[in-house]
Amino acid sequence: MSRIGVLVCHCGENIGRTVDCAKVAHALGELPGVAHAADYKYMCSDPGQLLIKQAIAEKKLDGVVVAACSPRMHEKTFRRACASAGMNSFLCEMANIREHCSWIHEDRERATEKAIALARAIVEKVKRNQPLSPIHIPIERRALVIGGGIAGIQAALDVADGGGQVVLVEKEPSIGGHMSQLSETFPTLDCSQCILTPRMVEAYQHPNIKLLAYSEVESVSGYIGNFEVKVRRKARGVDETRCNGCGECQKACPSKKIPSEFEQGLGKRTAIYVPFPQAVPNIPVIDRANCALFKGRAKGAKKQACGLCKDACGRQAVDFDQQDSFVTEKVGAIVVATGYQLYTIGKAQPSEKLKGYGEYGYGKIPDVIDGLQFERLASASGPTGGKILRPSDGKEPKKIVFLQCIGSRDPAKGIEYCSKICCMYVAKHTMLYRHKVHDGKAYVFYMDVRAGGKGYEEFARRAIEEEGAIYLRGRVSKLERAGEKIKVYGFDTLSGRPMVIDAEMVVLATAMRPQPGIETLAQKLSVSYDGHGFINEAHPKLRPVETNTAGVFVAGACQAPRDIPDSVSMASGAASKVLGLFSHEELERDPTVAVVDEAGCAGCFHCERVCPYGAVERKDVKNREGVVLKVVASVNKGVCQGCGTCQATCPSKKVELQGFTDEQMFAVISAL
Amino acid sequence: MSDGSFHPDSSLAGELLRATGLNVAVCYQCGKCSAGCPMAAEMPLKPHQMLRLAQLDEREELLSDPSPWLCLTCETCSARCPNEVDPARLVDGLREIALKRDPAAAPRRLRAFHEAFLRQIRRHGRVFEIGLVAHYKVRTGALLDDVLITPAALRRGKLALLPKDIEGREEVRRIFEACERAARKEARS
Amino acid sequence: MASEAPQFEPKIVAFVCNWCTYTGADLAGTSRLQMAPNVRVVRLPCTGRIDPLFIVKAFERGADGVIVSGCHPADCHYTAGNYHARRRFAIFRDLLDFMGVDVRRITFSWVSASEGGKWRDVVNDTTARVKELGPFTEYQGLSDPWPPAPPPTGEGASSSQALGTP
Amino acid sequence: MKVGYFPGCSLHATAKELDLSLKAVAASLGVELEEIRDWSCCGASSAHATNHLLSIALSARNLALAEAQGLTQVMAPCAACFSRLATARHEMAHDEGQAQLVRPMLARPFKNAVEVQNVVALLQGLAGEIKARATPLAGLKVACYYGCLLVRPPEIAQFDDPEDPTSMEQVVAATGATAVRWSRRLDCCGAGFSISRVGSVVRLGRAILEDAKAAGAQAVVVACPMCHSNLDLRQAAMEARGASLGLPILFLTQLVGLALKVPRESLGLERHFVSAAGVLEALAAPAPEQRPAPRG
Repeated sequence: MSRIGVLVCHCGENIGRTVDCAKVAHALGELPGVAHAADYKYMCSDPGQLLIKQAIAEKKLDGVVVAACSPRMHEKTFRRACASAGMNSFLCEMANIREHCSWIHEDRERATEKAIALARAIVEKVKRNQPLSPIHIPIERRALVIGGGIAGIQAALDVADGGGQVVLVEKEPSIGGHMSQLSETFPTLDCSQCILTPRMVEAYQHPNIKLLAYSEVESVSGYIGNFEVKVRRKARGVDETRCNGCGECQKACPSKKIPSEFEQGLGKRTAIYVPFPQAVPNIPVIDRANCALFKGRAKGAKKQACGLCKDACGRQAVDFDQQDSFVTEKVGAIVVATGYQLYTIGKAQPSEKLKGYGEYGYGKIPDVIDGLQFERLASASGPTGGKILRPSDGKEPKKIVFLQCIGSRDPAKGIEYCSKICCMYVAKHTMLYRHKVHDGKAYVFYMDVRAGGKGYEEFARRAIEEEGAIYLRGRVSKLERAGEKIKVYGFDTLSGRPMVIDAEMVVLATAMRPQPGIETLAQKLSVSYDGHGFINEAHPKLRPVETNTAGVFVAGACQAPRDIPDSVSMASGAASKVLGLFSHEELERDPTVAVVDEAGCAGCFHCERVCPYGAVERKDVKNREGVVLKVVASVNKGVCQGCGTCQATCPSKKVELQGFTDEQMFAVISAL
Repeated sequence: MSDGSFHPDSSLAGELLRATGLNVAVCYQCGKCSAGCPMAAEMPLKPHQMLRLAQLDEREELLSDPSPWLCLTCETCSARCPNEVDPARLVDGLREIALKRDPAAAPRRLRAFHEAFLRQIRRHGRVFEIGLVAHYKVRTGALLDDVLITPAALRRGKLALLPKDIEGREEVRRIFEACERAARKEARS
Repeated sequence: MASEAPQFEPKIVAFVCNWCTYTGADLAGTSRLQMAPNVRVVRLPCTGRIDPLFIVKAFERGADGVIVSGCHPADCHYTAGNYHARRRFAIFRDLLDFMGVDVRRITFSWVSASEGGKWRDVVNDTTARVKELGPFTEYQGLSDPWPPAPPPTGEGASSSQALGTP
Repeated sequence: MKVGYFPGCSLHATAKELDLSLKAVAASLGVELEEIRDWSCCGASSAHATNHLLSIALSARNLALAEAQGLTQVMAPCAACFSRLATARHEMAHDEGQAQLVRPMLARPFKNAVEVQNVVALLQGLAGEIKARATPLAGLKVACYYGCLLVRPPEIAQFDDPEDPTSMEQVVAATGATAVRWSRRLDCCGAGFSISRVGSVVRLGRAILEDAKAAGAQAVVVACPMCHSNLDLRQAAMEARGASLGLPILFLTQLVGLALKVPRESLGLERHFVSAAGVLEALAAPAPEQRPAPRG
């Protein structure tokens, strides 16, 4: 027979007003297996907790039920009290007679009756509770950072400086991300590359950082403290250990007219190329889709079509037969920092949901460009050497129109959110334009100027007050090609007038979207993402850099539209979370995990299929001779998060969630 | 001056909701409708301003204005509206509400045209342009407007001279009556 | 029991997940939202843990109605548990009907941690509906009289888990 | 191939040539047009500007008639009729409250099972056939004018890309003529005010035609009788206040008819106010040197 103690709390008047606590204690005391029942004004107070400890000692209790507030409030408190009295803390549970009873009912008699039922059910559960102990997991003190933009670089540096090891994976040939493409940054107008490149080099040379550029995460297994990550190292066609970045191969390459991704199509590059002069690592990559040799190979040509780069290389670094390779890294934490892409102006849209902007010329009017293209035009290292020139004819536009909220705040075209950074970078663009084209006129069509941030409002006002930008409040209906000009049909809702402007160039501030493929990556990591593909944080206010998978953190624009300061703050936040995790010898967590009865398991693996965490593994059951008798399911305690879906699915009921076993739950239901 | 808050029952916004199923509060006043509207130049109130006055419940000012009647229902606004407001349908709704309030609300020429047009359908089931034009001209006094064109149109076989009734004209008449009853009922409630 | 009172007061068992609905019900409490006292909440980690047999058991033990409620789709604390639950109950609903349980006695719902008001509505609506349907008597007498046989106690039980802090 | 046919009021009068040329082209392409028996007017803009319910009920009557006749698809060559019928179909399916009001008015069962199509979609589907049988109209440069209701509102029309349609250009390409690239293909010509507000119509129409002319078009191709009568009949008024336009307005069916060499008299080209004679003469003359066709 059990010896359960029941303690009923009045919570001052909070419970006592509507529930007859003495009556509840008395009724519970009558139950078989209840050795002690009492009520008290404040169970959570020190004297209240003392009552529990005394009861455990004096009545030799083997279980405690506290009928009081929500377990979310004080379960920890009471379990700690029980533990200090020598009882296994998981033998203590709470019945919620405050939030679920006294606070929501007025009829004293019926509330009391309900409180008795709720407590009785928990008594029946505790009778069947087993002593449990927390699970301990060792930690691999190494972090994987996915994405080598400013957020990834910052996170990697912070973890590395804090003494952790870092594997930094970047899918492009160079780290640096979008920030390396920017000309100058708001609100200080400092040169983006000047502040970024030192950090890129620092990350490359840091003894604690292993950089895997031109690589992608192939698969992830394991759990917090113990992830195993397989990384695909895409074939560069260049041996990284031999190449010294001299650039002779690029000079030799005959294919020189390939649109450069880094220049947003406004400049050209060769087939063997380094994306930009400051690239880190400064090692070229062969673009196989555009290389004459590989095109020839793809067609099945017997003769080698080209090979000039290889001939030009003095260090025999060019290797046409290099294949993708794989490395496996063990890490304890992961930071996702994959960044953003811009909403494409063109007709081809990546999903049905996004409709594109036919009325703005679908990217058919050559002098309609997007914000990143303008950055390249304005950049001193860009295709025009920092001159603002039209892509169509190389002339300097004297009238330029900026359109904000293209793709953003536009549910009809697929995106309802505000992209956050456009107001600021458009203000910056008008200033850069004014600094470069002194007699030029800049117009901005906007809906609201959202300039929340340190120095942001002042910056946006400066564009209008000192730099002469004309802000027109309204959206543009249509862009129309009119000879060499672009007719902009807009409306200024402030003056109530239609505005038709003959522009020489139009810049669309297109929406920020997460990188393509983010969903696949999120699925590999078991982290959730929203309808747009942005990674979900664990809590929008209180856990902004954690995800719902323990040990996986998030930083930068893959979580929501972010500017540079935000991305860097998030990255440092994520890094501090990683370092906090690494400061422990091992992890301790709640033992609410599933356990398989291997003797009874039939090996159907339904549990394996439904487990959201991949916690179910297959295990061979062998006899003494080592012959495999059967394969059964086995739950990895480190991975299991305790949802219990496996148990409800198991046809033979041979997997049980500790703390919520069928026996316990049926007892609860029966007693209600 | 009302405070612009949303009163589903008595407000103009509420009436529009019932007439069109659309919530005028969704309009965030970006002005893209007015920027692309072919008739905006001739409207005293531009499309987004009409929606604004509806949001502010400025019923008299809006319903007595000719602007709703200048909409061609070309749907450019609705096709391009970023927030899926459907201004064209809302303007349709405004016209219906204006007519319920005062059957003489439409500008005379437009009213005459619509009346003449619907009278043709009601009588014959189809529209016969010469009858339509004649009726319209008598009602508006614009007798000499198209005199130069009409003979040319006749010569080209472009105007059917004699009305020919469809067999189901009774059916059509009943449809008219049922719809008018429904409109009156709505106006009373 | 309440069923002996002049007006029929149904007994309703609610199976809810810990992260969304239980917290939402807590919020209803902290907001002092008054509701019918007929519903008794059973807390589980996730709706994915809810075995259809729990519902059968509840009816067998005298429940007149059942509520199953968890996180909204895509909001599951465990990523996908509520999807499994949804699929399971889509099938189970027909089975219940076959077993002679009027499916109107069961409410499937999503209540998030911030929807205290919605929880109150679910409780009140279900109570009102079950009141109208009257007592559920079909399964009465099927089970052993309460209480069930006491189980082995934690002490001395053969458990793979080590005992906790001494 | 059999297609349900809803001519609409204007095809019996102002746009008789659309009716004639459509029938001639359909016969030539082996398409049987089955007219809805005893159809009534769709209500056009007058109904929906004054009584929305009436506009749905009048159009729904025609869909119900088509259904009773066993048709699964109805083609309305007039863009306005097409839009009204498609709206009725859409609202009868999506607005149950309104559908309950309308159903009793129809005097016959109504399942809302008839698809609504426009003439451009019909011809686009036959473009391969047209191309195979056409005597190419080489050297003829036309501007494809869509106007409003063929593509807008997109959820009703369910046809082509609402901001960058290509279907008319595809049909024109099949005839061997060249579609010029121009900007105002989708602008409204103001046909709704054709009679009641001529000033607006002239302003809007002129802007459209001037752009077509500047793009090098010799004629404008339309698929809507409202647009046609407006741009054709009012062109003189447009010219009165500006430069000479002289742009014949052709129905797409007429252009296809020319390419298919159906008898000229069945195309009704002589019915236009702006004479197409110049264009026809140019066609009769030996084709000028082939230029690469710019994309529309």
